[in-house]
Amino acid sequence: MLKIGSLSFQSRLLLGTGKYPSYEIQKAAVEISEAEILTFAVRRMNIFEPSQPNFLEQLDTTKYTLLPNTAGAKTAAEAVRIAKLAKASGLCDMIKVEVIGCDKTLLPDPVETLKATEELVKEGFIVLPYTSDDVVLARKLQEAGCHAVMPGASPIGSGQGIINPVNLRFIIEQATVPVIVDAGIGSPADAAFAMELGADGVLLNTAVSAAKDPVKMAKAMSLAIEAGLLGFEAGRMEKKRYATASSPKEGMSIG
Amino acid sequence: MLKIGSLSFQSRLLLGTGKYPSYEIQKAAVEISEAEILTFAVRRMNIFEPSQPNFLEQLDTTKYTLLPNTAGAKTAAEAVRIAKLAKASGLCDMIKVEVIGCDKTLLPDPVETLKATEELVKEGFIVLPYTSDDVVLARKLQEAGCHAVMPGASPIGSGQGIINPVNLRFIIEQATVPVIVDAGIGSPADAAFAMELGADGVLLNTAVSAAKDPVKMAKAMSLAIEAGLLGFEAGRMEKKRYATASSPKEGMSIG
Amino acid sequence: MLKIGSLSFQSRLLLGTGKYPSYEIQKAAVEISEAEILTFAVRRMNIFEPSQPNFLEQLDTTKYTLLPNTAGAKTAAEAVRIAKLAKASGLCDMIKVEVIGCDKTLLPDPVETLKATEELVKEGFIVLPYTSDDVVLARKLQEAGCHAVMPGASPIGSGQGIINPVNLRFIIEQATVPVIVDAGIGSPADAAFAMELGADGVLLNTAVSAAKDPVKMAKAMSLAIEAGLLGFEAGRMEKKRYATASSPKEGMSIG
Amino acid sequence: MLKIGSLSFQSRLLLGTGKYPSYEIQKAAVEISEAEILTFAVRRMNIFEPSQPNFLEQLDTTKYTLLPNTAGAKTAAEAVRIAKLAKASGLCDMIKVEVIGCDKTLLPDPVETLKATEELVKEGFIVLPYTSDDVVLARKLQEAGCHAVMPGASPIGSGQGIINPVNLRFIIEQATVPVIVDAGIGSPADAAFAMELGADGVLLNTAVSAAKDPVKMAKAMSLAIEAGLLGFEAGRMEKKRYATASSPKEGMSIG
Amino acid sequence: MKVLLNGESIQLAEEIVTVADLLTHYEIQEKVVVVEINGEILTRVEHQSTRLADKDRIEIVHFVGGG
Amino acid sequence: MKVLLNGESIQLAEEIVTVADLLTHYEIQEKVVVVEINGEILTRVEHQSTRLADKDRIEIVHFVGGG
Amino acid sequence: MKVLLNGESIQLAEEIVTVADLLTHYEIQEKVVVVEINGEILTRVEHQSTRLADKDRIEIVHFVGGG
Amino acid sequence: MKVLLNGESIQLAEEIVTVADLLTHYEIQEKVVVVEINGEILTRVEHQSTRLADKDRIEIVHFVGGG
Repeated sequence: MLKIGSLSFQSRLLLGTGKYPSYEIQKAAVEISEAEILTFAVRRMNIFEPSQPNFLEQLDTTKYTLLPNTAGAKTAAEAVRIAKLAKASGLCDMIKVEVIGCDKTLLPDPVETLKATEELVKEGFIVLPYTSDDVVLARKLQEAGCHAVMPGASPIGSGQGIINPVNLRFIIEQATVPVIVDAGIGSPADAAFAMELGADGVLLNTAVSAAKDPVKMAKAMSLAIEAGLLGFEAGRMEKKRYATASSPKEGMSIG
Repeated sequence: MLKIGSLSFQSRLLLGTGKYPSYEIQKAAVEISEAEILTFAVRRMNIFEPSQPNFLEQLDTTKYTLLPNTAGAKTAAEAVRIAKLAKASGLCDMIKVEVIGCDKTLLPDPVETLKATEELVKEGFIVLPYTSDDVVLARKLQEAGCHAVMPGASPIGSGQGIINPVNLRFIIEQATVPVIVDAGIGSPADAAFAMELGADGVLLNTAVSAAKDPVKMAKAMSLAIEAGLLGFEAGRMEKKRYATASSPKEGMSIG
Repeated sequence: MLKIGSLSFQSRLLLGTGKYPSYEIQKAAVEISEAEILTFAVRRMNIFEPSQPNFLEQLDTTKYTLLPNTAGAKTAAEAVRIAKLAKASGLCDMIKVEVIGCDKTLLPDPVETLKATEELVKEGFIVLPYTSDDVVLARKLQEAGCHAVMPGASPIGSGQGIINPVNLRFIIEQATVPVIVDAGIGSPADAAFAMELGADGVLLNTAVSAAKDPVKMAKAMSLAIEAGLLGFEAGRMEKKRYATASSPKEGMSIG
Repeated sequence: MLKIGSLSFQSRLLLGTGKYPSYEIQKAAVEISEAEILTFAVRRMNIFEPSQPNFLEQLDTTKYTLLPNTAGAKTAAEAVRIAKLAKASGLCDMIKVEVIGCDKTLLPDPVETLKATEELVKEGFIVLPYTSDDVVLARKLQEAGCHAVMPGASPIGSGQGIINPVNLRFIIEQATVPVIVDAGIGSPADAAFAMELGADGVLLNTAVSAAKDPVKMAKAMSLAIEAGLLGFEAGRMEKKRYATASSPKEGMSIG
Repeated sequence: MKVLLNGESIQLAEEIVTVADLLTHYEIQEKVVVVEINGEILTRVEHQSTRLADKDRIEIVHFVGGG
Repeated sequence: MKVLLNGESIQLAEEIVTVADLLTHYEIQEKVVVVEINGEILTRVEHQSTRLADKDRIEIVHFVGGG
Repeated sequence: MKVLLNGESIQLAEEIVTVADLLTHYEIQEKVVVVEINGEILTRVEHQSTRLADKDRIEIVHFVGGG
Repeated sequence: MKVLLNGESIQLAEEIVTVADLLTHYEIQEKVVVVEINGEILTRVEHQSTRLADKDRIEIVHFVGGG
């Protein structure tokens, strides 16, 4: 069970809703993934043109927990405003704090992320900040009262997987709230590895939406995350520098 | 479906039977793993002492395909003899050719492995040679008529995972028979990664038997292998050097 | 030429002075390394015991630039005080800002590091903050006016080398001041790699002082850093997924 | 001192002579690299066209040891013939056995390479076989009497560096003849790493000839190889999972 | 009256008095939207009661796919 | 008679005539074993018919856990 | 007088009047040290002129090996 | 006479009698080359003494840049 604030979830997979080939594919992917938390962005509505379909409308919002993000914000103030706009919808009081500090790498601004987290916690939000894998920053976010820390595995949408397992392990070792690996996951093995490191969950989007077959990849991800979680709980064998036989030495020299 | 020679299997996991804490645990692990192929070693029987229980006796051998190995052999001749002893049991005509060329690393002898493979194919065995990740050797084993090639991920029982994905990918790209990654797998992420590279199956033993909870790890491995297979079939996203947003740029500068 | 603030240096190697087996070995290592910048810590003097020798006294301080660190500080205020104590010696106006936020990992506190940097820049110091490889934080340190940024390769004294070359490259790409890779370098190859990524210098201590032969390792490091710098300037070949012959194809089928 | 057969060399760098932008650049690169052993290919001469310049003619062949390769051979027989053609020039009795088993990966054929090595040793050549990093094959080549083994770091001309340090270390640990890492080296850090693993030398070509500035890269490589050798001899620090301070703990809490 | 609606200067028809009217006019009264007027964010219940005034800066936002 | 059984020199009781007798004697007639005599590997069916002779080199092997 | 010197409460001899006297007493007048009194950091030149007072908190620090 | 020279069928001028003559004809007598005739590899000293015959298969090879 993944517990975030007062809420509990069966699934360890948090799924992004951006950039799918079609709503049909997206719906099928969301369902098969068994994700219970879906991320969204908040944007100005294009009211002057004939209304386009919107994925949210096609979703039974009673079945899913919405996790709006503050993407687009470059300062704590902008993030707080977007969070409040999202909450005013009456659909959610969770927020993914995402304050980007660099357009090329889409890496987060540690100072503004911390500021936004502090303020949103005060405002009573359930706060999940997207952060770099800076170990001390992760602890400061905890101290600020966030409900989960979400360190990146590698740059958003890069699919490079977990570049720095050492920092992730450190963050997990000292975590007092759930650690959700966010951004950079590219394949099921990446997701399984994140869970094997002891992560409580994985948030991904492009790895599914940009796969040739997003539905199949959604299934693969949900299996991989379960596999990684079980593997972590099962306690993996130690790595050894040299080999050790799995067949017995006794009675080997036959005849 | 994994097809080896004339046989077909649902499961992509081949499980070793060595070094489990107890037969009860081993039985539970084998069952939950859903493995259909189990490896065994052939050894001189200790007939002078009161008979110990033997795992094989406790197994419904009609439900599993036995894959005896030639562990203990250091030459092709020894491997061939062990293979014939195994076959004479009337329980199997599959053989895992394992001719070790170095006691410290337990890495295979390429020349003797090839020789043994050639001879056993002539003798009508279904031959699965354990080999290094030497790309050209893998092709020669195919040309010798083996029914699957089984390159190692890293030294037997080391749990170091896949050290050289480049060679494995090359072997898989030019394979005309199933490629089963054998030896060195340490965690579910390793197993998923092997399948993502396009392997047809994974053979492992210590990763399960030496886990703190072998039964749970067996389940994790079977999920991971399915996840990796689906991930491979789904076609993973491309890795990118820089980031790409998953939230849209339009309507971002609100107000 | 490495330019930091108003100063210029031939050598790209900044050498720590901690934990050498003996002063003789340390002196020889410092000399052969050709380092021009040496780091020191500021500590309460043990005046109540017969005075022990002190490495600094045995050094021709006119030949070296001293780079005291603020090790021991856990807040910006403590770091600033240590910096002022160091400067009052009249021997230096450079300071390595080191504000540790975690005793187990010795990773820096991003917020306090930034605060200390801002204040020390105002006070007229030449400021070189030791930082994590958080890309946006590195830019904020620049904006605060620091004279070089010093991201860690891996935890202090761990010798794990460069864990995250991606972030280091990002930091270097957007740097407006010299980037000196600090902490975690374990071997000459690590140091060369740092320079190949485009770093302007490398700061290391344990890799030399904890080597079996510190003097020889000091020489190795100075050669490796020069090699890496030349390699970066020379422009390395592109990595290719497949092979490309270095011998010509023409006239190959002889006779 | 690198000893191969009866010969001794100061330099640990063996340099290939293929694919340089110009002979002037190549000459400068060869000189600055301080390489003493140069590889060449043997090819049918284009006698029907006005003679083109040939790099060898411009070389003081008394100053260098020529190491012709058998590139182009796909069988032991072809390799032996090319070796004999090379030797008949009266310029060399060293030969790099190179029997390619796969055009796409240019990886060597283990069986034919071993056969060619056995025969050429009998014929009195000084034999340096290019081989995969198959550990047992390397030992068989030694047993066949080769004078150095040359395992590849990664595919020829790929510049991917050392993919499998584990196998290289195993080969080096059990080597009775010099181990020269051949093929795949892309940067000075790669070359330094090879030497840190305990290799006796490095053979490279494309890393220098395909660099933007081959002359500068040649210098970088020669420095890197010396750095790596010294680093290996100096005995590197142990890697540690956690951090260890390089500044003392005593007297830290000042005032 | 004239308002600044999602960044565009718009002349509103007389019959549009409340925020609810505005949403109905654009046929988005059924949709999940959030309205902000002059920096003040409204809850859904306030749509009916909130009257528009000349020169109001109105933002209408919604949820879109994002990661 | 005297045979070399799994590496040990053994004096067999008179009543042990066939391989089957031998397996019965050691109470392994029910187990999955393979018997090799003087380098010749026997199938199960041959156990009954194969008579032992003095100085026979006999190997009895079975399957054990392995990877 | 009584001072707190590097964390230890010390009774100073009468003849120790200035910081310079103190350094001489501990035979560190030649060494590279920095003195802080009651949170005020002194430059070298101030050692001579700075008189000590009862209850002063005195810190004497120096450079040691560090990374 | 007619020979197969580096894969091409060539009619040699009468005055070309020895291998040395052949190399001179192609102006490569000074170069580092190795000659093979009908599978027999010649040493440099044999160039002078070796006479060519009709239908000879002649290979002339040299060293080129390679890795």
